[in-house]
Amino acid sequence: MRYSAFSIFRNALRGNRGWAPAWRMPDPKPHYDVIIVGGGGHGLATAYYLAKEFGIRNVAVVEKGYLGSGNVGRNTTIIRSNYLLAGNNPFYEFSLKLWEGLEQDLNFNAMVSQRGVLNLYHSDAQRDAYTKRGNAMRLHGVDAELLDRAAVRDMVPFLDFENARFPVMGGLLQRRGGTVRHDGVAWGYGRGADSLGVDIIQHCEVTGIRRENGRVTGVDTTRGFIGCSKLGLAAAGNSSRVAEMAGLKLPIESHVLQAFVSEGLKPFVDGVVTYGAGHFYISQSDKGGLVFGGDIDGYNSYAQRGNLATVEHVAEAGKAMMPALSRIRVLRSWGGIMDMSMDGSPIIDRTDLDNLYLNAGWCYGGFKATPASGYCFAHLLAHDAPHPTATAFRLDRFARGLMIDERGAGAQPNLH
Amino acid sequence: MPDRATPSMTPPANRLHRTVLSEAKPQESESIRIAPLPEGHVVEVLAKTTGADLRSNLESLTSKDTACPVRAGGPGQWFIVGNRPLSRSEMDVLLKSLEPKADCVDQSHGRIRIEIGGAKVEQVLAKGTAVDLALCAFPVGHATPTQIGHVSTHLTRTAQDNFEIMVLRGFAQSLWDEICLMAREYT
Amino acid sequence: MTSYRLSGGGLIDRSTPIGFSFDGRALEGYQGDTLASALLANGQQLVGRSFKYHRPRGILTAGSAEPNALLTVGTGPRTEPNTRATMQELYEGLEAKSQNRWPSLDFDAGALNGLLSPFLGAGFYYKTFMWPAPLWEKLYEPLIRRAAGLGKATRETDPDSYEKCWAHCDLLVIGSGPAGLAAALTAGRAGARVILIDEHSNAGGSLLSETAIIHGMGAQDFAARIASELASLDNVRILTRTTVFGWYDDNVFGAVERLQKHVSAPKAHLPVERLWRIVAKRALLATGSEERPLVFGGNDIPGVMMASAMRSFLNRHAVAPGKAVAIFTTNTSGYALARDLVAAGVNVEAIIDSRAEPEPVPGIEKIRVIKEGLVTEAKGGRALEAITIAHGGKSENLKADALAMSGGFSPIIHLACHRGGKPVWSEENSCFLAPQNRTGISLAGSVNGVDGIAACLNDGAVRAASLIQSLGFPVTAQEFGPVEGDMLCPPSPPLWSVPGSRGKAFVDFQNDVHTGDLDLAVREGYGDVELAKRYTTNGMATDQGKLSNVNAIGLLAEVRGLSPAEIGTTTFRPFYTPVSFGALTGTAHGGHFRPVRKSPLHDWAANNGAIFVETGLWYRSSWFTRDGETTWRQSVDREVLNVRRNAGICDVSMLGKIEIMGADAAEFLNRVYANGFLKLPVGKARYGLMLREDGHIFDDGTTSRLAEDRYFMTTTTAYAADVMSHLEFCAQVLWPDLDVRLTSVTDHWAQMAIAGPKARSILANIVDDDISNAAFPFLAAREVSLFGGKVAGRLFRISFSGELAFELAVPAGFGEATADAIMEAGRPHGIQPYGIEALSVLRIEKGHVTHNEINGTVVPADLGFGRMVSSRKPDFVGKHLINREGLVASDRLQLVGLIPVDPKARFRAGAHILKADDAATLENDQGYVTSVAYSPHVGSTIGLALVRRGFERLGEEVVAWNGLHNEVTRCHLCNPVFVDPDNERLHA
Amino acid sequence: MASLVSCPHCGLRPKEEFTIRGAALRRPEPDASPEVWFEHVYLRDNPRGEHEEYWHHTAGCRRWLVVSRNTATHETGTVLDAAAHLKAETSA
Ligand SMILES: Cc1cc2nc3c(=O)[nH]c(=O)nc-3n(C[C@H](O)[C@H](O)[C@H](O)COP(=O)(O)OP(=O)(O)OC[C@H]3O[C@@H](n4cnc5c(N)ncnc54)[C@H](O)[C@@H]3O)c2cc1C
Ligand SMILES: NC(=O)c1ccc[n+]([C@@H]2O[C@H](COP(=O)([O-])OP(=O)(O)OC[C@H]3O[C@@H](n4cnc5c(N)ncnc54)[C@H](O)[C@@H]3O)[C@@H](O)[C@H]2O)c1
Ligand SMILES: Cc1cc2nc3c(=O)[nH]c(=O)nc-3n(C[C@H](O)[C@H](O)[C@H](O)COP(=O)(O)O)c2cc1C
Ligand SMILES: [Zn+2]
Repeated sequence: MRYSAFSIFRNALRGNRGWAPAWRMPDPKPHYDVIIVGGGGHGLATAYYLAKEFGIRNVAVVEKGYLGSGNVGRNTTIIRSNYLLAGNNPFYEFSLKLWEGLEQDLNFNAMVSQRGVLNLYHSDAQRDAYTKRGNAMRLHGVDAELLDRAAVRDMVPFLDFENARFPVMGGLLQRRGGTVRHDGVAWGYGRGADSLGVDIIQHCEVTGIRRENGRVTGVDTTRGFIGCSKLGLAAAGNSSRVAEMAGLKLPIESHVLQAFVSEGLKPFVDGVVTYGAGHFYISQSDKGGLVFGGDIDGYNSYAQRGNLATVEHVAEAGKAMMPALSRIRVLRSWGGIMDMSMDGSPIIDRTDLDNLYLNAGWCYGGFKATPASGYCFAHLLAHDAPHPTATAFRLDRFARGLMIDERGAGAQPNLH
Repeated sequence: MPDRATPSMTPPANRLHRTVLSEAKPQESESIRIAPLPEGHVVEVLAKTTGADLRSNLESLTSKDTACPVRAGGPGQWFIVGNRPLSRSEMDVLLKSLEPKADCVDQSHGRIRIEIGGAKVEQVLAKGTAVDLALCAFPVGHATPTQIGHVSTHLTRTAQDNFEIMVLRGFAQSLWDEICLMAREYT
Repeated sequence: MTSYRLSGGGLIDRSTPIGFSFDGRALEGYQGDTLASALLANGQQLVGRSFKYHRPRGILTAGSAEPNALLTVGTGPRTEPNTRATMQELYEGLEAKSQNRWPSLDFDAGALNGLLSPFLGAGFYYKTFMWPAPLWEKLYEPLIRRAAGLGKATRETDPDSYEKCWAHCDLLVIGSGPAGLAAALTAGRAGARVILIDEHSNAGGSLLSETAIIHGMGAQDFAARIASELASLDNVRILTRTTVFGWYDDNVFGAVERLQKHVSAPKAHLPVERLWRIVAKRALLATGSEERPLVFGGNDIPGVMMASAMRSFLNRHAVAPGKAVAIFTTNTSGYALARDLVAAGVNVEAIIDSRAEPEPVPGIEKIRVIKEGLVTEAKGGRALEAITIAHGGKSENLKADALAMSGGFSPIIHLACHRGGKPVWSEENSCFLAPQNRTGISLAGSVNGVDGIAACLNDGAVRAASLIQSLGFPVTAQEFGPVEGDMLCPPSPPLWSVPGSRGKAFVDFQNDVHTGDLDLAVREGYGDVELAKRYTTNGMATDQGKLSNVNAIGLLAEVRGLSPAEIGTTTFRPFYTPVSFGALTGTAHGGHFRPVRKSPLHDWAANNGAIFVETGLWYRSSWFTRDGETTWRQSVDREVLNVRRNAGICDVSMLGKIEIMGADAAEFLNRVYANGFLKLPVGKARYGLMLREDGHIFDDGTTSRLAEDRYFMTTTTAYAADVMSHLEFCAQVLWPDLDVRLTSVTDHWAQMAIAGPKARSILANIVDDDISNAAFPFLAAREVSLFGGKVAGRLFRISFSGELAFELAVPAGFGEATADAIMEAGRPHGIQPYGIEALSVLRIEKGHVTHNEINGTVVPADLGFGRMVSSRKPDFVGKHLINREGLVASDRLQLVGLIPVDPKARFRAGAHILKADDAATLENDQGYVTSVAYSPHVGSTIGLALVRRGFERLGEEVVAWNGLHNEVTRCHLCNPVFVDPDNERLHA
Repeated sequence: MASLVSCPHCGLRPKEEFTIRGAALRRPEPDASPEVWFEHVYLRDNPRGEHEEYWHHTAGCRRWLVVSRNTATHETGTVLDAAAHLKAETSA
C-alpha cells in the first residue's frame, strides 16, 4: 500500500482501520536463493537491493530479535562522507548519494535531513589533519569547507569561546552531512524488501551454518533448518559469533558503545557538532531529544550496556564543548555492540567458503553506510565481484598489509 | 675545574631551587587544612627481585623528619620521603646503600607533596578518589597510588585525620586548585 | 488562601507563606509545599499542554512519575525546562511557566491539532512529507522540529557549580518508606555502614501520606522518629532529595543529590547538585510501587488524578482535590482515599469499583459505592465537569470536579533491571516483578509484592538482616509495634481497557499515545512490544513510561490475544529520572575540563615573553615576542635565524623521559627498538625507532647509556605516556625473564636545548666539565657538574635543529635558575629563547620527522629509515609483519621535501600532491603535505610531504592542491634536508 | 565488570584508573611463521562469555594484569598480575 498525504487522509476518514501491515510475518520456506543473516540496516538494505537492482527475489532475512533491534535501532544516526582514504571516500559518498534519494525510492519517510556535520578542531595539528581530509573529499567532488573560529562562532555561537581548556580554532564542515531517523531506515528498507517478495523472518536466530565439501548448504535456526544457495552475513556486533559457525576467525572485536538522549526540547542545536578535544558528538532528533554519544567503553562486550565512567566521560566533553548543556537533563542511555575491525574499516568480501559472503567490521560508522553497504553487498552476492566503490574492503588486506587505517591507530580495535 | 664557573653565572643559593607551589597559600578552617609540603627528597626504590620486601631495610635509611617516611608504591616498589633536601653526597650514599638489593631513582624534584587534614578530610578526598578512605579500610601508614579527579597521585594516611598526596611536579598546581575546589564547602 | 487548602493537618508550615509565580501570576503557598501542591491549593488544575494534540493537562501524580505537570522553572541562565512540579519544592520567588502552548495556556493555537488528530496517528510522519523532496528540509522538517520538544532550554552558561563524590557502604537502602526505614534501622543498629536514599525532601516514603497509626504514633511522626534515630548513628548516612538513577556493574550505583534546587539563591560554596558513585557490598531496593492509571475516554482531563496522589496531596500537603470527588478504582486504594477524604470533610460523590464483590471497608459507610461500575468517559475542557458511568447495563452522568483513578500497582523495579535482567509477569499479583538474577541486591516492601505497612516494616527488617548477616554482622530482628488504620491493598485483576469507553483514552499522557495508536501499531506489523514502543513512542517521554508501559503491555496483550507474560516488557535503562549534564560533569568543565601540566621552565618562559599553546595537557611556548614585533612570523623568523647564526635556548622538558635499569636493560632496548642497541657504549646517545607489532612506526627518540646497566630514554611529548605503558607491557608481559626495571622521570628533569654555533662557548660558562668537541663529541651523553659542583646535570650532544647543539637536563627545581644562568652567559653571544614554532621550522629545514610524518601509517622505509631496521636481530617488536606485500610495495608514499617554484608562493600542510598537469581527482592523488614552514634560511616556504614513489621523483614538478583554500601551488619535489646536508654544523 | 577491577596489588579500583589492551594473547616465538604472527596480531576469538584480557593499572601500581571477565554478563573472575598469570599458565 502506497504512503502519501492522500492515503493518510483517506484512511483517517475510515478511522485508520484500513492500513495494511508494513510487512508480512512469513514462516521460513525450506530453501532460498539467498539468505541474509541479520535484519539490521545492512541486511535489510542488501535484501532490498538484491530484489530491486539485481532481480534476486527469493531472499530471506533472518533476524534473531525484532526487526531493527540491533545497532540500526540504537545509533546516533549521523551520516556523512568526510573520509580521507581512497579506499573509503568514494564508497561513503556513494552512500550519501543513495540517502539523498531514499524516501522517494522507498516511499517511506526516513527523515534524511542534511543539516550539516561540523567537526571542531583545537590545534594546528588537527587543523592540518582536517585540511588533508577536506582536500581528499574535494578531490572526489565531495563538499567540504574549512571554517575558522569566527565562522564556527557564527554557526554555533553557544560553544565555549570564553574559558575553554582547549579553545575552538575552527572546524571542518560538510553541509550535506546530517542525520536520518534510525528506525525509519530499518522499517523503510524492511517494508521495501517485503513488497518485492523478500521474506523477513523475525525472532529467528541462526544457531549453525551447515556445510558440505566447501560450500554452505543452509542455516540451522531457532525455527528450524533453512536451505540456501548463497549465504550473506550482516550480523554487525555478532559477526565473529556467526562466522565462527562456519569456522571463520575474524579480525574483529565486539565492543560496546553507549548513546544517549536528553529530555525533549524546542530546537537547540541544528546540525551535528563533534568535539575535537574529547569524545563527543551531538545532534537533535525531530522529536526534540538531544541525541549524543562519545567513546566506546573500551572492553570487549556483548551486553548492550555500558558503565557510568563512560557516561561521565561523555558528559564532561559535552559540557566542555557546549556549556549550556549544563542544566539539560539526560533522559536515557543505552548501548550497542559493534564489530570493531583491526583497521577501523569494514569488510565486504567473499570468504574461503564458496558461497559464504561477509559484510562486517563497521565499527561505530556503519549507519551512514547502510544504503551503499546494502547495495555493494547485493552486488557482490549477485555478481561474485565487488562493486567498484567497495574494492578495498577485502578480508585478506590484513595479511597482505593493505590496511585502510584512517586514524593510523594500528591493530588495536578499541583505539579506532 | 669548579673555578671555571664565573660567579656571575652562578645562581645565588637562595634562588637556585624554585618551588612550584610557592604561590599556593595554605587553607585552614576548623574542619579542613591544606598545605604544600617542602620540596625535600623523594627516592623511588625498585627491588631487583620481584616480591622482595625491603621495607625494613628502608626504614633504617630515612631521615625521620616526616610521618611514614617509607611508603609502598607498586609491588616491590617504595618511596622514601623526607622534608629536607638531601645533598648530592647524602643522596649518593642513600642510593649506593641499596644498590645490591634495588635500583633507586632520585625523584625529589619530580614529585610534589601536599598535606591535607582535618575532621572532614575523608569527605573532601572522597570527591577525588574511589579508594575507600574509612579508617578500617585505609589505616594510618597505608599508602597507595590512586587517581584524584583526572590526576594520578600517591596517597598516604599519616594520621587518623591526616593524609599526604604526592603528585608529579607538572600537575602540582592543577591538583592544588582541584583540591581547594573539593574543600570549598568546608573552607 | 483559596478554599482548596485544608485548615488543618499535613506536613506544611502555615506560619511560613511562600510567594511564587505561575505564568506571571503571583501565588502563595506554604513551606513544605511542592510546586504541584501549591498550584492545586490555588485551584490551578490546568498546568500544561500535551505534546502532540496540545490537550489541556493537569497534575496527575504526586511524585517522580509525573508525565503532565512539566514546567519551566527559573529564569535566565538558571532556566530549567521540563521540571516536574510534583518533585519541585516550593521556594520564595520561584518562577514557573507552562510549556508547549502559544499564545497562552488557556488559549493554545496548537489545540487545532486536536481536530486533526485522525491524521496524526502513530507514525504518520513516516508516511508523508516526501513530496516534493526539497520541501522536507526547507518546510516540513523545520515545522515538525518547532512543534516537537517540550520546554525551551537556555543557551547561557550555568552560573552554579556541581561536584562528584564516591561512597562505600555495606548496605545501600534505596527508598525510605516503611520497608526502607526498617531496613536501614536494622542494619544501622547492627553497626553496618549504611546509606539510606530517598528522592523526596523527607524520609518516610508513603508514610508521609499515611493516616495509619504505628506504635501509637501517626505514620508521619513515626517516620520522623526513625529518621532522627538513623541520623544519630554515625555509621548511617541519609541522603534525601537524592535519586538513585542507575545500577551498574559490580554493584556500583549512580545517584544524584539535589542540594540547592529548593532554595531561592544557591550558596556559591556549595554545589547545586552532587553526583554520587556508590560502591555497595549489598543493596536493598525498597522503592515501593507505582499506581496504574485507568484507560478510559478523557482520562487526561485536568481534575483526573491518581488515587494515591490525591491521597498524598490531601494528607501530606493538606490540599483538597476538589469539591465533588469521584473515585474510579479496581482495588482498595480508592477506598483508602475515600476514607481520608471523608475524614477531611471533602465531599465524595461516588466510588466506581470495577469489581463485582469488593470486600467492605470501614469508614466510608455513607459513600455511594457503584459495584461492577466503569467510568466510560470523563467530560470537560480545561477542567473536569462530569463523568459518564456504566453499570448494570445503564449509563449515568455524574457531576464531579475531581476524579481519582487506580488500576492497581506496579512495583518500581527499574533499578533491578538495569543490568540486563528481564522482569517476570506475576499472574497472582497481576504485575511485573523484578528479574531473578540479581546478585548483590535484594528487594523489600511493596516493590517485592508485600502489602501493608506492618508487613513492609517487617520485610525491610528481615531482608536487611539477612543481607548484612551474609557480610558477617550479628543482627537482632527489629520490632516496630502494632499498626492500626492501615488499609491493605491486595492485588485485584487488572482492567486494561474500559469496555464502552468514549473519546480518546490515553495510555502515555506525555506523548499523547492513545489506545487507537496501539491498535494501529499491531495492525501495521509493529505489534512486538519494542516495535510498538518505537512506532507509537509509548514510554519514550521524560517519564519513561512509569505510568504507561504496563498498561500498554496489557492492551497489546488484549489486542494480540496473548498474556502480558508473552508480550514482555521493553528494556529498562538508566536514568530512573533524568540527570543533568552538570551533575554528570562535576567540576570537569571550562578551564577545569582537564588538568593543566606545566613545565618546570614555564615561569621562566613567561618571564621571557613566551606565548603559550596547549599541546595535550601541557602548555608549551610557541614563540617569544619582542618589542616591535607585530606578527608571530616576525618572532619566529628571528628566533630561527638567531639559532643558525648565534644560539638559542628552548624548553624541551615535555619530552617523555624514562630511566631503564637492570642487567638486561641493553637486551631489552634491543628488542623494543627496530635498530640495534646492544653495542651502544656508555656515555653515548643513539636515535631509536620504535615499531608497533604490525610493523609501523610507533615513536622515535634518543636513548643514552649512562652506565653499564642504566639507560635514559627520551620519547616524543605526544607519545610519552603510551611509550611508558608499552615498555611496561614488554617488560612485565612479553619478557618477564629479563632483569629490567623502568620508571618515568619526566617530571624530575628540566630539559633545555641549547642550539647554534655559539652553544658550546655559552655552556662552557656553567658546565664544570670539559665539553670541547674532542672531550664531548656529537652524541656524547654524560652526567656533568654545574656551577662549580652545586648541581649535577645530564648533558647530551644531540641536535634536532641540525646545529651544534646540546640538551641539558637538571633537576626540575633548578631549571629556571639554570636557564637564567644560560641566558646570562649567552647574552654576549646573542642567545635568545626560541619556542616550538621555531623548533618546528628548524627541524623541517633539517628534514627531521615528527608525528606529522609518523602518523601511524608509515613504516621506516617510507621515511628513508629502511637501513636502520636490523635484519640481523632475531626478534624485536615489529619485525615479524614488516615485510608484508603492502608494506614493501614500490608505490608507497615516501618522504620528500617540497619547495615552491615561485619562492614567493606558499602552500599549506594538508594540501595534496598532484602531477603537474593531472586533473584534480582522487584517482590522481599522489600524496599529501605533512609539514610546512617559512624558512628564513631558504627564503621561501618549504615543506615535507609523503608522496607516491617519492624517492625516485626528486626534482619533479608537481602541484600542491588545496581545494579548501582554492590554492594550487606549483612545487618541486626535493631532498627533505634543506640545510647542511653533510652535517658539518652538527659535528662542529 | 567494567565498573571496578580488584587489582591484586591495590584493591578495588574504578575503570578509569586502567588502560585496556584486550585479549590476553601469548606472543609467538620469534621464529614462528608469518601466518602465526598474522593470526596473533589480527585475528581474535572474540568470545561471548569468558574472556581473559590485559588491563594496565595506569593510574595505580602500573602493573599489567590479566582480568578474567565475562563479555556477556560483565562479571569478573580472577584478576592476576600478568607475571603471576604466566607462571600459572606455564606450570599448568
Ligand atoms: C551507540 C551507537 C552509535 C552509533 N552511531 C553511529 C553514527 O552516528 N553514524 C554511523 O554511521 N554509525 C553509527 N553506529 C554504527 C552503526 O549503527 C552500525 O555500524 C550499523 O548499524 C551496523 O549495521 P546494521 O544496521 O546491519 O547492524 P545491526 O542493526 O546490528 O544488524 C545486525 C543484526 O543481526 C542480528 N543478528 C546477530 N546475530 C544473529 C544470528 N545469529 N541470527 C540472526 N540474526 C542475528 C542482530 O540481532 C541485528 O539485528 C553506531 C553504533 C552504536 C552502537
Ligand atoms: N495505597 C495502596 O493501596 C498501596 C499500594 C501499594 C503499596 N502501599 C503501601 O505503600 C507502602 C510501601 O512501602 P515501601 O516502603 O515498600 O515503599 P514506599 O512507597 O513507602 O517508599 C518508596 C520510596 O522510595 C522512593 N524511591 C523510589 N525509587 C527511588 C530511587 N530510584 N531513588 C530514590 N528514591 C526512590 C520513593 O520516592 C518513595 O519515597 C506500604 O505501606 C504499602 O502497604 C499502599
Ligand atoms: C536517535 C535515537 C533517538 C532516541 N530517542 C529516544 C527518546 O526520545 N526517548 C526514549 O525513551 N528513548 C529514545 N531512544 C532510545 C531507545 O528508547 C532505546 O533505548 C534504544 O533504541 C536502544 O534500545 P533498547 O534500550 O531497547 O536496548 C532513542 C534512540 C535513538 C537511536
Ligand atoms: Zn594496582
